[in-house]
Amino acid sequence: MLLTSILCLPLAVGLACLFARPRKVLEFLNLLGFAVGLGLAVKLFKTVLANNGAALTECGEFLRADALSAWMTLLIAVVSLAASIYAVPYLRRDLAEGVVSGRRFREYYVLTPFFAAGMLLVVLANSLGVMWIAVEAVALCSVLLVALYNKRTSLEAAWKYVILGGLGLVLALFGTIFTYAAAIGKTGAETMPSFNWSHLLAQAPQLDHHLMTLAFILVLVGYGTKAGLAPMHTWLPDAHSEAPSPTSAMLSGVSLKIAIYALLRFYILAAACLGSGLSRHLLLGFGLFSMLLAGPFILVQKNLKRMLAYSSLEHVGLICAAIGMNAPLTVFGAMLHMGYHALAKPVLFFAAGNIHQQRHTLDFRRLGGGLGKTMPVTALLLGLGAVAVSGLPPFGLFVSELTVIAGGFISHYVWVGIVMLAALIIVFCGLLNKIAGLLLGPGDGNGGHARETISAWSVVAMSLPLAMLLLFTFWLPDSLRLLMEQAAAIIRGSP
Amino acid sequence: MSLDLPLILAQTALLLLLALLLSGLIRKWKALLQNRRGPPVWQPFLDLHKFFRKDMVISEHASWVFPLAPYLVFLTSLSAGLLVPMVAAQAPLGLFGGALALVGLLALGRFFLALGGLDPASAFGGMGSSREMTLSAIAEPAMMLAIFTLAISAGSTNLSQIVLASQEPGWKFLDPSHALAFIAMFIVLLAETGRIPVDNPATHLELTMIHEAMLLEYSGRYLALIEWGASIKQLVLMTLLANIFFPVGLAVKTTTATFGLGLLYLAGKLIVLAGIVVVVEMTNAKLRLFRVPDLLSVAFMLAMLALVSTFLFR
Amino acid sequence: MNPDAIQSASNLITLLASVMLVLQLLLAVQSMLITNIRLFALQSFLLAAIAGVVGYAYSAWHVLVVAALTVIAKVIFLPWLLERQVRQIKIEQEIRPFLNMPASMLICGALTVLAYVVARPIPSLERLGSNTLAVAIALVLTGCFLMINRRTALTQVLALLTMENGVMLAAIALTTYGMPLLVEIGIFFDVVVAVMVLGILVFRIRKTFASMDVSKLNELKW
Amino acid sequence: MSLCGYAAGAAGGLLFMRREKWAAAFSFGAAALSGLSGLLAALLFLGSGAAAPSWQGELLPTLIPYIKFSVRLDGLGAFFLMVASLLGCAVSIYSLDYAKGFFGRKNVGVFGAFFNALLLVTTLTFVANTIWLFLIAWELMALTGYCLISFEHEQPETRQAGVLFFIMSHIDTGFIILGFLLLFQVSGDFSFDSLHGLGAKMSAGKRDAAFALFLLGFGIKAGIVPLHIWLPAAHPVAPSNVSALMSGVLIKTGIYGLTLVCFEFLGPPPLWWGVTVLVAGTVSAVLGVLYALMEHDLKRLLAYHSIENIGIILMGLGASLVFLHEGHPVLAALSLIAGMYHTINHAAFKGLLFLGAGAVVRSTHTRNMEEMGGLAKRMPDTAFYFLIGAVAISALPPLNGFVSEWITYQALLQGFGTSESLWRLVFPLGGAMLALTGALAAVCFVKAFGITFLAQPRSEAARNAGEAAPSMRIGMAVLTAACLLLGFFPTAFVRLLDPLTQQLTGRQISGQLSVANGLVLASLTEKAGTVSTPVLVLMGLCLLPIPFVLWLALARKTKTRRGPTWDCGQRGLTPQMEYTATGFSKPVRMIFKALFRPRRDTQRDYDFSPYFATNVRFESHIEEVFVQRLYRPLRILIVRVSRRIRALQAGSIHAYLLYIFITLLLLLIFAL
Repeated sequence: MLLTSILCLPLAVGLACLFARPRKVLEFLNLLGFAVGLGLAVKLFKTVLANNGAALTECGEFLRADALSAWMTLLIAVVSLAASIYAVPYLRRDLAEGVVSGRRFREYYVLTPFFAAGMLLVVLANSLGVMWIAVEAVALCSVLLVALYNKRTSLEAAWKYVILGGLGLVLALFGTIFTYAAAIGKTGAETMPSFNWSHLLAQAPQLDHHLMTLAFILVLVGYGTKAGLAPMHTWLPDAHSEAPSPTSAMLSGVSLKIAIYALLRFYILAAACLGSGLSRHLLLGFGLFSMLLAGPFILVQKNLKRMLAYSSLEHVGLICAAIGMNAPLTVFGAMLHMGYHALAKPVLFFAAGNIHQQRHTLDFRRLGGGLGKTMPVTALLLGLGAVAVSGLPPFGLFVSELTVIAGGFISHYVWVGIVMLAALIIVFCGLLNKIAGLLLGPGDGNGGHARETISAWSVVAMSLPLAMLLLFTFWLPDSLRLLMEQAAAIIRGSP
Repeated sequence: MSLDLPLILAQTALLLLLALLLSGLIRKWKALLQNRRGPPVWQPFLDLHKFFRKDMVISEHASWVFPLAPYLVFLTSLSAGLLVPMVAAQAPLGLFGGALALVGLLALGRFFLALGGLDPASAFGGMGSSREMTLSAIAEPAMMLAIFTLAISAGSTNLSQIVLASQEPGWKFLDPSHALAFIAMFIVLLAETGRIPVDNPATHLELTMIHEAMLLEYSGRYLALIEWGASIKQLVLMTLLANIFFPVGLAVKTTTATFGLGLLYLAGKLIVLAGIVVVVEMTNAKLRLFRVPDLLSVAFMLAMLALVSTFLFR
Repeated sequence: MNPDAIQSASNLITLLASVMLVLQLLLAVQSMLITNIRLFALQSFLLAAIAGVVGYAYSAWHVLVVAALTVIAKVIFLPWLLERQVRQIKIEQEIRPFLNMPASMLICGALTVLAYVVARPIPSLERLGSNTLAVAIALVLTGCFLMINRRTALTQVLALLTMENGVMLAAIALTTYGMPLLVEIGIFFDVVVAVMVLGILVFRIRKTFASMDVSKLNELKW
Repeated sequence: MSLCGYAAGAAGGLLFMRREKWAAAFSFGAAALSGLSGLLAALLFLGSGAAAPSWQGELLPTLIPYIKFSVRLDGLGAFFLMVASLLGCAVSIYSLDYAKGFFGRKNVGVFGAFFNALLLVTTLTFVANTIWLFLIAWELMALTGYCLISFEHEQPETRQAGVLFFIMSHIDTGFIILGFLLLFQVSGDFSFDSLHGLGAKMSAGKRDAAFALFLLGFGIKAGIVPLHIWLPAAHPVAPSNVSALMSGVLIKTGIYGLTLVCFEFLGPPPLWWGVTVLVAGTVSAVLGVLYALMEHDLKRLLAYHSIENIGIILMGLGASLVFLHEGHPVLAALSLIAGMYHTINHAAFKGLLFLGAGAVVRSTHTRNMEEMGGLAKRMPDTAFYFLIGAVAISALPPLNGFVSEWITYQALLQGFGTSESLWRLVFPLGGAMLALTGALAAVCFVKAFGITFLAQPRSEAARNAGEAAPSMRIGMAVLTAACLLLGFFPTAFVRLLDPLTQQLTGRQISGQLSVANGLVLASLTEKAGTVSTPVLVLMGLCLLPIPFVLWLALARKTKTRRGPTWDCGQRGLTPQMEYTATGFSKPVRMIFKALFRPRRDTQRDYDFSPYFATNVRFESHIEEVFVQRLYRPLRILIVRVSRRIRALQAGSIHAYLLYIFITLLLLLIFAL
């Protein structure tokens, strides 16, 4: 019943918001829903740990949760809670300034729960077909969210997002069908085979190799597009920079990882069927390429949010490459990295949101410097977040990145480690340069802007993830660690 | 360790007196070679006496560094002298510092003299100390290297040890490396004592002077101390040159006879060296300031060559 | 069920599939929007027909359901929707594509060949008509090319839909009985919603940019 | 121990962020105390002469199985801990009043917090016993260092310097990570214990690669030429107490790391390691001092001198490595002692000089020496401390700089005999360059002290300058005392180094270094060379009576009066007539013109003939050849390439679709 409730909760919230009139109620419903959702997610991961390793299924195996999905569920819950907290002051202010109409306001609060629900369905669905449907649903909700502001740029971003995403999804569907067909090819024509991942995995070795290869390639390109792997990433900076900040946070914080998750499911199948050679190296190659490509764009970036988007690109690349190396340490590191990144990135997007609402631009040259003076709180949190995502201690991304690279070294991927390090350093240089230029400097330099008016909500929304990040860096509960290790084991095909 | 006081006192006295005599001698000979009668050999004593009795004028811009310099110049060169074997092969205080200490002490004196030159805010002082320091910055390493050359052969940086080592059989006088080192050392000597191709102690022509420019503001007993210190330094360097390159006749065991002999030898060597210096001064013209570094870097290179060669042909 | 029925069925399927491909090629060179939409409708109809044949030949009823869905969704509803759009924004003529007709024909041909190359080595799946798979892949590839080549927002939507047709064709052709009904229905639902969303976007773009030329959407860069 | 002290200080600083007086008092007080405790701990450890590492321990509950935060204190760590704590203590005392200058302008609480944090992580670096803890501390050091440097971030110069520093130190972290991972690859364990003597197990190529990586990494932090560019940029702009800390402690972490990996981990060194380090040291020493000579920014000048001294330290290390290779552990120990001795000396006198410079800058509000002067009268104590520091750094007897360079010379001289390969040439050449360096350093500090403190004030600010606040003077006094003690009692100090040499070279040679029951410092044997700074001082004192006797005898009746400096009969001297710093170093500039390539531009306005100029403006800039030839071109290249790549994302959706399509096609073609 647990999984169902996890799924239905946001759906219910969304529907309720569809009919609820007063705005306060909308906000309250969202907050409540996601808070409870977080509770349920925690409960889920406890139960998953409890029946150690064995997956937890419901509705006749329609829903299935193993360590990997439990971990993802947790991430989704946390990020969407943070986003919904931040959304309160953000949208209020937008409404007050007439940037969004009342209708769009409601639209946001209706769509966001559906968005979350879709992502939850992705991670909890057992059937690959259903998973695809869910991903598509996620895409559709998020498109409307991206287009929320209805400006030229946001429409353009939305269009690119939906068209590129649509292309990717069609390819992914194609791949999914091939997988299914591969199953049929072996299991005799006459019986209707199940489309469930667990069954497919069980009979993976007998699947038709050629079809599986074809399927994996199509899925890689397809879901890779959604996950923002270079060179299919081109929609990513547009969408992330044009969406309202809470949505950007959810997009880059989890929805990318959801796509990676979907990809991983196929990756596991392919590895089980074909032996991990091809799929691993493809993943590794795309990951490294993404990391390397992110660097130059960040070095000469003009727009704060786009820069953040590119840094997400880099982190996605890191995760994929880490999984591609397929050593126990690297995959564990990838899991760790997913978590830490999901905690760190939203903070930055929130800060960017504050800056945008204060100064109505995200262009570095227009912003000038001295934000440390004009909007100290945001500046402080932005700085901390930047420190975190650029992989500096005391924040966890340092640990996870180093874990991945070290894992690469002992599994004889020395060159990969070196390339990763180089890419990380380049990105760091870009981030440092831009962020330092933004925060430091005399405050009066930019036409005496009023000191920021920052509401407690957004402070909470920004400082909470950072606090958790710091906490989980230095004190990682054994239960979480076990969860991640099990997830890693699943990915490495040895559950 | 053996601190025999009489020896120390003797050498101190020797340094104090012989230094003045030596500079007097050189001045006299130069005069003679210029067909002048020149001042008597003991003229420096009289100068000193005069300076001591004069009143002093101290620049109003000068700070507490200004009076420090004369004492330091005097003391450093004097105590440097005590590290050098003059008559006895075992320098009285040789144990407490070798070549490095010697060079260091002289440098200390120069350091403060340069500061003293800067202190009274006159352009000349600054000019003088700038030039002095720059030139010595090249001269000093050259000297060190020259000494190192011997230090390696002797396996010690203590001057007395070098001299003693040279007494033992199997020590070849002036093998090529030593010859090179000697020439380098001699050039350094000219530079450090402000002799002619580098500097002209006799003139106060503002644009050419180096050493004198620093002393411009000093008067009375301060001037006396500085001059005295300078001449002691000159003596020390010449003795060093004489004794470690031609270590003959130094008293190895301590008897009056050997001491007398050593004293004579020392006098002889110094006279010869002084002669050479005078001849060089008479036959060369003073170099332009910015040609001097070339000369000194020649010395530096020679010394380095010497060092390298000891080390290759062994 | 008697083998020759199956045999004829598979022949029929092959025929229909190849006709779909031909329609696709026509789409690639046709420049009137309305005609494009109609071509697409026809193509979808053929798809439905294939589904019907399969369902009939193998007496797999839910495939018939799929066929029905296809007819409703892709032959009637979506074309109607799109045509309404076109009428609203009063643009019948396609904007000049990047590549002219012969070139695009050439490329489509090449893609089809590639599709056959990719599809050949797959054994044991040609129960339903030979080279249906190849056709499916070809549809997807050419559809993708169509997307790249056309400038109009609507045509891109159309191309996306034709790709989707190809996928469904594969779904029916490869998997004896189509996919589980739930999944099928879900996919249809998603596609319809997707097209509606796209429609909304096209409308808004039309309003803000006063044009349907998506190559004008290039403010966001770097 | 001192760790918690620093932590408390940091916390306190943040706690009292609003009340700046308390903040300053509390945080810097805590820092001083913890520095003191660290000093005591280190002294106790070294004094006990124990060679075995003491008190290993876990710092934090382990978070992930393979990540441990264990710490230990061994000879090497203890020595560097001593250096850090000594300086930390003095600087903290200094800061008590120095921080007052920020009241009202800046948040002193944050400043104190970062200050403590820097000390804390530096200490952690020295006691870390796992790769993880070391790297985390290392990176945090860069972070806090950056925050401190860009504390006064209003000036763009400061911001750029901070960014440069951070980028460089991030790059060096990258190199170090790679190096450590190469080790980890062999050992399979992250704890330092497992890395000891690992070099024996590694293949030669891998060892050399690791060494090269470490040399680059730690070299950047230590500021080896040509990796040093961040150093002269960052030191001047940082608050002076921070500059002192940076050049005293922060760049020493590079030395620490290099020593640690070369002696402990990478096992018996091949010849070329030692030679490389030795040559690198030589080059850094000479170029550092030459560039220092060209500076008229007081703090930049000091920064360049840090480079020079790092070079001298590295000469000791390099020689030691060579000796280890040649199999002369005793000589190795000797030159190691030379390096380490110079390390602490440099910490003492460079810290002192930076504090002095800080006091001067604080009271004249400029770093430009051309606008100072005459301060010896206005701030006599500061002048005295600075003078001591200057004498010490110029390696003049009887102070500590002389002692350590003396040992270095001895090591080099004795090295001449040892080896037979042609490489032995590096010893005499190194010796020569060291001599040159010392002499040039003396020139440079005559200039620094003379122009800054002597003669007439060259600006209004300098004329109105006042003496530094008491705690600042106390801080300087502490370091002055350190310089004097280190200079006068070398044999006593060398005894403290026994655990260190025991740990790294397996020999304890302090016994051979002291003769005449500790009065005289000998180089291994009494014959090989001896020096005794205390006796030299005594000698001077004993000879002092001579001039006084003469004075009493002859000059008792003379009078002394103050008069104007001789001005060639003009109407008084004006500061414009004084010798400037630029003028002072002009001869050197001309001698080394080939290296400096000064860029001059003169513009003269004249009425009728260029020879009667009404107004002449002359500018001479010297830009470092490495910046000119290496770094700037690199930067430009990177930016250009990035702009090229950026064109990939030009906004056309069709192009984007094409990317995906082509990827798909390629994969289909190649994977099938």
